[in-house]
Amino acid sequence: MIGATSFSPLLLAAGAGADSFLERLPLVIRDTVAGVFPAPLQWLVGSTLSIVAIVAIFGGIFAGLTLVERKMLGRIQNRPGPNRTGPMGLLQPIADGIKALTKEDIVPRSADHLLHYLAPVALLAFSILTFAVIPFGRNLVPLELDAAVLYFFAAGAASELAIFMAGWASRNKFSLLAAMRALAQLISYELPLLLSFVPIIMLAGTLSMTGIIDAQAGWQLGFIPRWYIFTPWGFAAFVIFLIAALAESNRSPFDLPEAESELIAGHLTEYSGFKYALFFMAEYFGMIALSGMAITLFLGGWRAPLPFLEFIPSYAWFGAKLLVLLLFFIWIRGTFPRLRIDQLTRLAWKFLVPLALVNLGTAAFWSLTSGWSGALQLVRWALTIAMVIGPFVLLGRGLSGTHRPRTYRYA
Amino acid sequence: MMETLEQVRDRLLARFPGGEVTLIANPGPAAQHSLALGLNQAAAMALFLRDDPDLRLDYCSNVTGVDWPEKEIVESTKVTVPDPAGGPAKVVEQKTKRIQPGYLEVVYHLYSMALKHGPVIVRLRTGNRHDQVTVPSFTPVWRSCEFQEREVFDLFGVKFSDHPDLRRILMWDEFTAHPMRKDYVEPDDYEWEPTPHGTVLEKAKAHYPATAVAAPTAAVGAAHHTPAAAAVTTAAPVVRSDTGLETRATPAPKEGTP
Amino acid sequence: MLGSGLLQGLKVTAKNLVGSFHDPERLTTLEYPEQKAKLPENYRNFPFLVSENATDPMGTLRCVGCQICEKECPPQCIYIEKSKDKKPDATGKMQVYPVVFDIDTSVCMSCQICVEVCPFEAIKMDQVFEIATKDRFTALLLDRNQLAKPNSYYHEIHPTEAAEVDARLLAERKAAEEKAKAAATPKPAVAPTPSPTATAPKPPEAPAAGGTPAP
Amino acid sequence: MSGVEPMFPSPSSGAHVNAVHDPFHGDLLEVSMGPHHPSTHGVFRMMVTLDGETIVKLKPVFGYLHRNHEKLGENTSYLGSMPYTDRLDYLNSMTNNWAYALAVEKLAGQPVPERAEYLRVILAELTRLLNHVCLAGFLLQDTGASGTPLMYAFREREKILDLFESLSGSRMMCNYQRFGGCRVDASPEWLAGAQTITNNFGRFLDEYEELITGNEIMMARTQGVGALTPELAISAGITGPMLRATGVNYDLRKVDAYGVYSRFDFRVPLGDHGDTYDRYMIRILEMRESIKILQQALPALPAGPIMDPKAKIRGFRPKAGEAYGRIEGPKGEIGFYLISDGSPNPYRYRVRPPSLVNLTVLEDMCLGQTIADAVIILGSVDIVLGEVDR
Repeated sequence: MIGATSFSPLLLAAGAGADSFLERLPLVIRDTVAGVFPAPLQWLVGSTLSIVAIVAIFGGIFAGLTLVERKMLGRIQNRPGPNRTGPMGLLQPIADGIKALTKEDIVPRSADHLLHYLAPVALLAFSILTFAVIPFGRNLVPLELDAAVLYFFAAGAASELAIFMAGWASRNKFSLLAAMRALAQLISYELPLLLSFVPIIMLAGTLSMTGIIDAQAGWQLGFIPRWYIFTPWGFAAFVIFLIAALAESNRSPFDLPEAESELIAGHLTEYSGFKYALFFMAEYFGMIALSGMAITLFLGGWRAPLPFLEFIPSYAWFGAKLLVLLLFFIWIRGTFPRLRIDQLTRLAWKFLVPLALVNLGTAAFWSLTSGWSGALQLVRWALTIAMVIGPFVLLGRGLSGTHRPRTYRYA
Repeated sequence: MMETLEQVRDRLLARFPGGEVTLIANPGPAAQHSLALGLNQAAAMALFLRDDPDLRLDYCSNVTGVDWPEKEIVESTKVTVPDPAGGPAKVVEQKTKRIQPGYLEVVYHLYSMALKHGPVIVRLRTGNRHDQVTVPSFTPVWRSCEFQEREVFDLFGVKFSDHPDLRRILMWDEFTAHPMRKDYVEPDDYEWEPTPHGTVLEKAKAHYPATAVAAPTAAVGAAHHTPAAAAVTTAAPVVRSDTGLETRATPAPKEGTP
Repeated sequence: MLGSGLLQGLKVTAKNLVGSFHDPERLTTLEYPEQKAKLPENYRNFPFLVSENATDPMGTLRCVGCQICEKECPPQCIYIEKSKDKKPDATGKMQVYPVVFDIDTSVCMSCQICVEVCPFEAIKMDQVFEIATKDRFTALLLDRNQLAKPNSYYHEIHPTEAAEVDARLLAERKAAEEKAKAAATPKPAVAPTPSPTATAPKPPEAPAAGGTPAP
Repeated sequence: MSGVEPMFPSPSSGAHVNAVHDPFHGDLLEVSMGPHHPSTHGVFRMMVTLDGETIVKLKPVFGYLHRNHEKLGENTSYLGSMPYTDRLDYLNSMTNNWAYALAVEKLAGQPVPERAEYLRVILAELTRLLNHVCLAGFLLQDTGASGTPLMYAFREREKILDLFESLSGSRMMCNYQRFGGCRVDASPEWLAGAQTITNNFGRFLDEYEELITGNEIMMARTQGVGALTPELAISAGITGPMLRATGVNYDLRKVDAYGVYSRFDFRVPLGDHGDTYDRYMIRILEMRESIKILQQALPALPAGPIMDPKAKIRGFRPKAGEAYGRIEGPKGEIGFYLISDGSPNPYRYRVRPPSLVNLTVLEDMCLGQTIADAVIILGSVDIVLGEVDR
């Protein structure tokens, strides 16, 4: 029932290669398998297949990502990383999984057992929910919603609740502090995250993911894609989004809830074994989902970066962009120290939120001047760039305050 | 350059008429002589040493205790008994053949960061080692004494009046003895290990009478203590004790040995 | 501008990430069990007893059971019982020998003080470090059979030092022989037997000469 | 009894903290950080009372690594204590050895040959590099930099440890200095290796600083955090880089000019704020000065013996007397106070631990800061528990 026909608008909008066999392969497989079953069950089988595919593929990506992260961090830190399990350490995730499964599951006697049990499950569930609306490829949207963007952030925000559950239920002071931090972080960063892509919704005129990707179709000057990141305001919004996404997914340098040098392991302190692994998995799923969102909103979704590369299937492009973003996250993790909680919230409220608001105006200006051409086009670019950089410098000065490199005297 | 210790003593005596200040000579090559302050005005004297513009001993580097028990005093009077004349040290050695009561001593090494001189060594002595062990604390004068005086209290049992936070610092709060005293006897706790040393073996026998570890200990001990049994070590009796400790007289081959 | 320091940091880590693939300075680890670092000659681990030859280690131990190392050992990990009788050593001289010589390597802290105080060059530091065992009791208590290693092994692990020691011992022996000869010529009846105790003479440079000579 | 008004009273000492009991604030939270906390640098424990995340009381708890080092020193010979000093501050065994050797040499009036003095300076400055580079790494680790600066620091540290190993036979427990000289002489190859490391170290520091010193997060985390006034620092006996970060010019290498330090041209960097950033930067700058000293000392190493010919290894019995010897260790003034009664063992053997004394002001620095700051303030104090607890 949910066949290729339901995506026909998409197919029409697609360019060359849209009908290629590789592009349609996932759908063909699904329809073939579903076709075996009687017609009334086909929708159920089709959906189940989608769910299984998502969980399997992203579970695999998670497993690979843990290895890639450890390898890349290792390389950044001048060491080879895990390389003992299997060739080049490729079996390390399996070993980790077995270890997590076989470890003793310790629950503090005074913990709230139900919540303590539910927290990792809920966290994982919420983060898997967000995958439902991300367009992984030209025809690969698990759930086509008109307000997909809203759904995504609603589901994503719920994950912080699970962290609070974990912190509260553990009945550990460090966990509790982590839970409070998680809440503060959620409230602070939800706002810049949402504000950063409001301009896109404004310009695209839709809350639908496919609609936003469609709005980024086409080429400037014949080869530069019309992705939002290639506009001054879009770039600024992308940076804000990335920073907020790092904070939302509790990644370094915003990994305050589990700041290991202060709070031991934060909300994870009292978790062990597979529950711990579930938290780990949920964190990575959240990171992958937010990266997917960033790709959809700013990087043209599954679209190819150059016209002649369109023969490569769309989901491959999505995967490539996802990989680049994830590697960037790891790179950041390998470089930056962690912020303090008050600095974290200050960064959100005094820097990112105003910047996002200004950016809204910049995007509006961009939208209003879309008719300008020739020399006016240059003026348009210059003005928008100034509208991005000016507030950044001014707000940045306020944010850094008295912090600057010092000179020292000698006796 | 800093004034000599004699001058410091004289100025202290002039400034504090009722006070006691004794110059204690150090016979060793280091020649770091010291001042013993009477306890009644010691804190005020310390304040004077800190604030006097010529001395300005604003930095108390080292605080430590020394235990001088009754018996040892005869041998060690060379170091500690004051030379009244302040003359060369040789004279002192011959005169100090008398038995003194034991006492505890707190030694402070003072320096001046402002004038970059030092050390001036100040000693406080308790009346005895049991009940008169209170000396004034110098923590109000130099904050650096805070932890070090706590340590002296902990390890030597010197009590410091006016110390803001006089608790044990290194040993646990329930500990009662003072381990750095010369007459401290270590507690008789013992964990079995296969060392051949006689003292440890004696302890082992006391702690594991007859059964348990006595068997392997005896095996090791017998092998080592009777020459006739020396050959036994090269044989390989496996001794299994009741505690489950299994010992082999021939240890496992060392891996990696060429 | 805000963020320039962050970008600089990213640049450095990127440089290291790329460099770790081609620059040996940026990937300094060794794959331990397969690759082994070359131990420096001075490396020390636990002591061993030098015997003159490998075929009869117990008969040719240099140790005369003088117990100096036992006294000087800071953690008291050496236990020695010396013999009541005398046995000819490698040079044929009658010497007291250790009946029991144990080192508890679970207590030993590899400080080398026993080597420095030994007047007979009888105890030296080994370089074997892969000595993990499953038995923390007796397997770590080494007796003299396990401790004895031939002089050739000593030459293998500390070549420079061993050569010096051999030269010194040879010179000492020669001097002793000549002295004995000189003493024997006028008065053959009284042969001086050097006491094998702590008062035995030792060349003054011996304690300091743990390693290579001054350039 | 004395009635002396303390100039710098110990904050919240003994008394319990006045809790704010209104519905908004709620109760205070007492957290035991340590002894198994990941960033208390060993088995150190801080009893922290928090109002939200703000510290209102912090009491350090010591002794988890206490082994009564001083009693051991009284029960073993003078030489036997030397390997134990390695284990005080196990990062800096060379300087510990030197401080102890210096104190014993003072006690016995033992001269040291010139080559040994130069070797001591070289090894002490290498140790300073090693310690400071570790500190820079650990401090960044405490701020949450996921190991990268620490690994770079360790990469360089390993090179210096290799040098120590090839000279003394052990990487960390060097047991190298002796009363009246050093144990092993340095070969020309060793000196060449030391020269190479010295030459390359500046480049490493440049890269390290590029990575982290200008980093905005690092500056935000450390500047203005845990500030210490020079007056309090002096009164509390703070020494080493932590003291100089407050602007007090007191470096024993200049003040006492022990060894042959007076022959080298180097400067003492001073901070103006006394905060964590200054403490970090002073150490970076001190490393650059150490490189300068090494560049002067390595080529100038004179030939000659490394042990005084009259020095005794066995049967060392100094005359009765006492001596306090101190040097500028990487963490501050490390001193040894010895009383001899003429026997082979010291009558009293005392270590003046810089780490412990520097911790005196931990609470002063942490009050009003957050729990995240406490960790990096502790990191910037640079403690090693082997020395704090002894």
